[in-house]
Amino acid sequence: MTAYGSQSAIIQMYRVAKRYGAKSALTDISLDIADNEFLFLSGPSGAGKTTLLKLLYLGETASEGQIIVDGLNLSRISRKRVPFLRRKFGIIFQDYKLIPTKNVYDNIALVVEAVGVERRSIKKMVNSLLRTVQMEDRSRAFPPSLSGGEQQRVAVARAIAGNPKIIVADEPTGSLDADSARVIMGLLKLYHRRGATVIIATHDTALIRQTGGRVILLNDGYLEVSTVIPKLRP
Amino acid sequence: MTAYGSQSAIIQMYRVAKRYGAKSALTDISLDIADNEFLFLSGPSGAGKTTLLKLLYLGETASEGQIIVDGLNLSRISRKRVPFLRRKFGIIFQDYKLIPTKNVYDNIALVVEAVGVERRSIKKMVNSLLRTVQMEDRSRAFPPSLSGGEQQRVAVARAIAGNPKIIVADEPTGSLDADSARVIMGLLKLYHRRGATVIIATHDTALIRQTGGRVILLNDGYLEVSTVIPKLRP
Amino acid sequence: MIYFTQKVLKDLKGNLFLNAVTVASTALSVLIFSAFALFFVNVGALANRWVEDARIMVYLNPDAEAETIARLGEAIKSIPDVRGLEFVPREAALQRFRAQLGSQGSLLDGIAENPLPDAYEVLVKVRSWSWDRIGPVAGKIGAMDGVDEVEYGQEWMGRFVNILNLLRLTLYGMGGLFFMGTVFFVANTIRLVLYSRREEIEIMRLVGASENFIKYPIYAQSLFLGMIGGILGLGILFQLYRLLEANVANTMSSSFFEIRFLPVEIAAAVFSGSLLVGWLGCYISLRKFLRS
Amino acid sequence: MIYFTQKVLKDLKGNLFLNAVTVASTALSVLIFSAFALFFVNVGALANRWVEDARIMVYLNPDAEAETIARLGEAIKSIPDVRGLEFVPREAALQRFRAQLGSQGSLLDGIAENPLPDAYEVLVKVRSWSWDRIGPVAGKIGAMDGVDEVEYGQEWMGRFVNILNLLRLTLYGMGGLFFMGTVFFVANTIRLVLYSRREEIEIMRLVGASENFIKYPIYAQSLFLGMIGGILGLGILFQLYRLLEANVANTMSSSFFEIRFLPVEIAAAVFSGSLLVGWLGCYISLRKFLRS
Ligand SMILES: Nc1ncnc2c1ncn2[C@@H]1O[C@H](COP(=O)(O)OP(=O)(O)OP(=O)(O)O)[C@@H](O)[C@H]1O
Ligand SMILES: Nc1ncnc2c1ncn2[C@@H]1O[C@H](COP(=O)(O)OP(=O)(O)OP(=O)(O)O)[C@@H](O)[C@H]1O
Ligand SMILES: [Mg+2]
Ligand SMILES: [Mg+2]
Repeated sequence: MTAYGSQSAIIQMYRVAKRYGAKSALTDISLDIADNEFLFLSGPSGAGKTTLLKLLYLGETASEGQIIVDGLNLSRISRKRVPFLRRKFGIIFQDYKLIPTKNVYDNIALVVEAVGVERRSIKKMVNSLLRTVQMEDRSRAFPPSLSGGEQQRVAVARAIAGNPKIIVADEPTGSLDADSARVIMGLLKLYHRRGATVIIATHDTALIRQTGGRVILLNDGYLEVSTVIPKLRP
Repeated sequence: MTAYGSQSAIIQMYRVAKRYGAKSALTDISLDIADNEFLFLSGPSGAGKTTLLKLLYLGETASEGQIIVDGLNLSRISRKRVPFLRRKFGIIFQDYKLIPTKNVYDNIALVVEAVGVERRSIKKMVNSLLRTVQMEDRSRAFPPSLSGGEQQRVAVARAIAGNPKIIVADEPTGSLDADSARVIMGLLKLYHRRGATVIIATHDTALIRQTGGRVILLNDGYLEVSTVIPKLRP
Repeated sequence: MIYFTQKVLKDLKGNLFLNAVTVASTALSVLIFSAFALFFVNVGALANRWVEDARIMVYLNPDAEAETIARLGEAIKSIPDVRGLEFVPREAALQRFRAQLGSQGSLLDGIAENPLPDAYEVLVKVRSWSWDRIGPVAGKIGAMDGVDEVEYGQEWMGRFVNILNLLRLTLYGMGGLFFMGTVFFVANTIRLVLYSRREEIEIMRLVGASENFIKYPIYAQSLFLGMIGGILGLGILFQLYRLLEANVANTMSSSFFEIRFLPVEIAAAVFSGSLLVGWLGCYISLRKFLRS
Repeated sequence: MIYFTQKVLKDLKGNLFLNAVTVASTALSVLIFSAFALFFVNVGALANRWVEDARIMVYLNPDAEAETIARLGEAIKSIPDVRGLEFVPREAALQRFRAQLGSQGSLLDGIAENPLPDAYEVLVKVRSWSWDRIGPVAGKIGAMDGVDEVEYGQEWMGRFVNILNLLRLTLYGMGGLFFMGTVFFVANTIRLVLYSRREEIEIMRLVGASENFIKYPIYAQSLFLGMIGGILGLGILFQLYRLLEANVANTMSSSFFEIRFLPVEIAAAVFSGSLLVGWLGCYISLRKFLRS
């Protein structure tokens, strides 16, 4: 258990392990994440960052240990309730996971609709989201015709569309130039101020220094360090 | 025409433009790339970096202008000769483009086989390539089960497998931590020393400073700057 | 509702090639299956028309009295499977026989006395698939008072009916095969459509869409495809039928053999079948998909 | 070669679901098509056995001399379509007639003098689809010296043959449909397999693989799938046939109607067809694919 105390923790992991066949992706991870925390997950390629995030929204199930997310015990949750769990999250996937056969607008509208927003307000909402990530002029384009950075920005817009309690961002600025990256980080900060818990997986130490926050360092599946890095004065 | 003189140029672009429908991705690009040059292509998200690279290996055809690659005029090349052109290139795609239904080993062996390497030496060659990118222990894994950085490393191994004349790398370290990135850049440097022309599209200015070289800066489809940046002393 | 239809149409447009294949598969399956049904209906009708002509000749004892004969008539009429009978006096029988002999009718000119007995001609409620029933009826009549002999073309009719039944057996078997084939093909094509959408479905699930939110549009799409396929298949069959009919009318001299289109109930059943198949294909595939 | 086979098998394993669907589709198509062929072959054989029994009765002039009769016999024999003839003296004819009348044979007891003429019974080379040929032959014979009358059951045989021909027409039509259906389904399934591999194909092209390097394994795979499908389909049909045969042997009293399996040539044709369809499906789809 960390110093954060479990009463205010929105996510609690206790002795969690994840194995893929013989391959151990995560080993003995115990970690509390406080409500409204701004957390970085760092570590070299293949350390287990993406795997850890997947466990939280049941993209994968843990091989061992307990995970509790916003009061839901993930090892006990029924199949029917999984969508309910996932709607607590806004996820920016490392490979974006945009639907290639639907245009940018529909990719986002789908999430907005799925979380149950009234049909009348969908259009306004989607357009405002696209404006936020500076993609409103590409709203009719299909994902395969977007540049890497453009896809990533659409993925960000989709993640925040449902106004989620927890934002999970896997390498959210990997394909972005410094300016666009700053816009995205500003956006995540904004949602953080509005009350969301934000978890960012990245190997980009410059990015971490730019905003500061607690950093969890993974290495080869082990939790190596949990430390707070201050914001770098520019 | 640039200062490099066309007699030693392996790639010449003259007044090239690329439009997707109404959208202009590249406008009036004239550029010579010398044989055995180490060149960076930089610019913000959506500037046209990937598009410019695609034009070189006929991933797209230019809407306007002339492109000559190693003596081949791309607007005149017959369909039959396109594979011949492409085998001059080793390409690291921004989205990796690994075959999801084939394992890591086969993904690379396929290229090695396609360029006509003798069947007996394939196995040794592929394994040595995987060792180079530190992926030999994952050779039986399928791409969807690899981490982002691992996929990128496989993509790098595949790109250099055919021992290409020109290496085109689109954001080759975007998903990699600093250490892995250094390994990959070292690899590209190595092939450069061995005689290959290397073109790297990236928005990561730190990466450029780390090795130094000529930088072409694109912005909104225009070629804005062509300048040489020296290697940063660490 | 309008909104929903729009969504379905949008989905269809998004994957035009696969959807076209699904519709074409369904249409072709429906076409083949209903062509088969059409063939079957017509052959069946033809066979029944022939078999309905079957009758039992009941030759009476030459020394039976009028009263016995009348009583016998009543008794025959009361047998459940009998649908009619007619008394044929011996003179009429000779007349008929002469007519049947045709050009060789002159043979009978030399006959001194009419050797034929009086008879009853009995019509039996029998269809091609229940030909076996005629035997017991004939047996019952044969055992009655005043009956000399019973005849109903056992041999040639029996043989004909046997062949018809074998034909029917084969046709049933093939019909079963076709039906299975249809279901299999259509279900699989829909499965392939889903297979091509699995990325999309997976993503929808990851972003928290409920199972129903994912399923309903897919069901709607499948049913829609099934519907279009069914309409197309039946439509094409109808056109083919009209073509064939026109041809037959030209080449066949006798109007005795007229062909008919599928009765409404069967056409409706085939159509519902195509919807059902669309639904079923979707159901099976979705179960497989959503489980994983 | 071994290396190549290994590669094909690996490809197959990589996409097990789609390949299983392709094999199943092909097998089912082959099954349906060959079941149809089997049915057709047997009905055709049956029809021919019936029609082959057809004969022309040539009644001779009562006052024709022995020499005329003999000459007539030679003349008839020399007609191309005649495959045999037999002289039936009037006494034999009466005998036959009595036998045909059966229980009513007693009718003929009262006859003073045999009114039947001498006759020739002529067998004609005719099959169910060439029934029309019998008319001209009969006409030719009718016009010969010493012939009184010619008879060949024009009416009922004609009607029977007409129906058979309609049946055949329908069956041809349906056969055509099935064949189209088979090609369509199999080609499309292969197309869907390619469709599911389009990403792989696209990547291979981008890394500089030549068209042939991409194509050959796909052709090999398609042919292999077609082969397995063909073998499976014919195998299942054979099992079904054996089942049916056993059943028929049990229930049908007369051995007159025996069913046969597909002749080797047709089975071979069906099998080659399944290979061809695999190849064709591949060819069409690849053309579409590689062009883009
Ligand atoms: N489905 C899977 N099957 C097998 N192994 C897997 C699977 N998913 C991940 N792994 C392995 O688990 C390890 C951790 O992967 P993970 O994706 O969590 O790394 P990461 O920290 O996100 O790396 P990166 O920075 O490169 O994205 C890697 O070695 C990866 O190959
Ligand atoms: N197939 C296409 N159809 C339509 N527009 C396209 C297509 N491909 C690229 N574009 C557009 O062209 C512009 C340039 O794209 P490109 O991929 O070259 O950008 P980039 O410099 O590689 O950006 P990034 O750093 O984000 O990868 C973008 O606005 C993109 O949306
Ligand atoms: Mg990762
Ligand atoms: Mg790019």
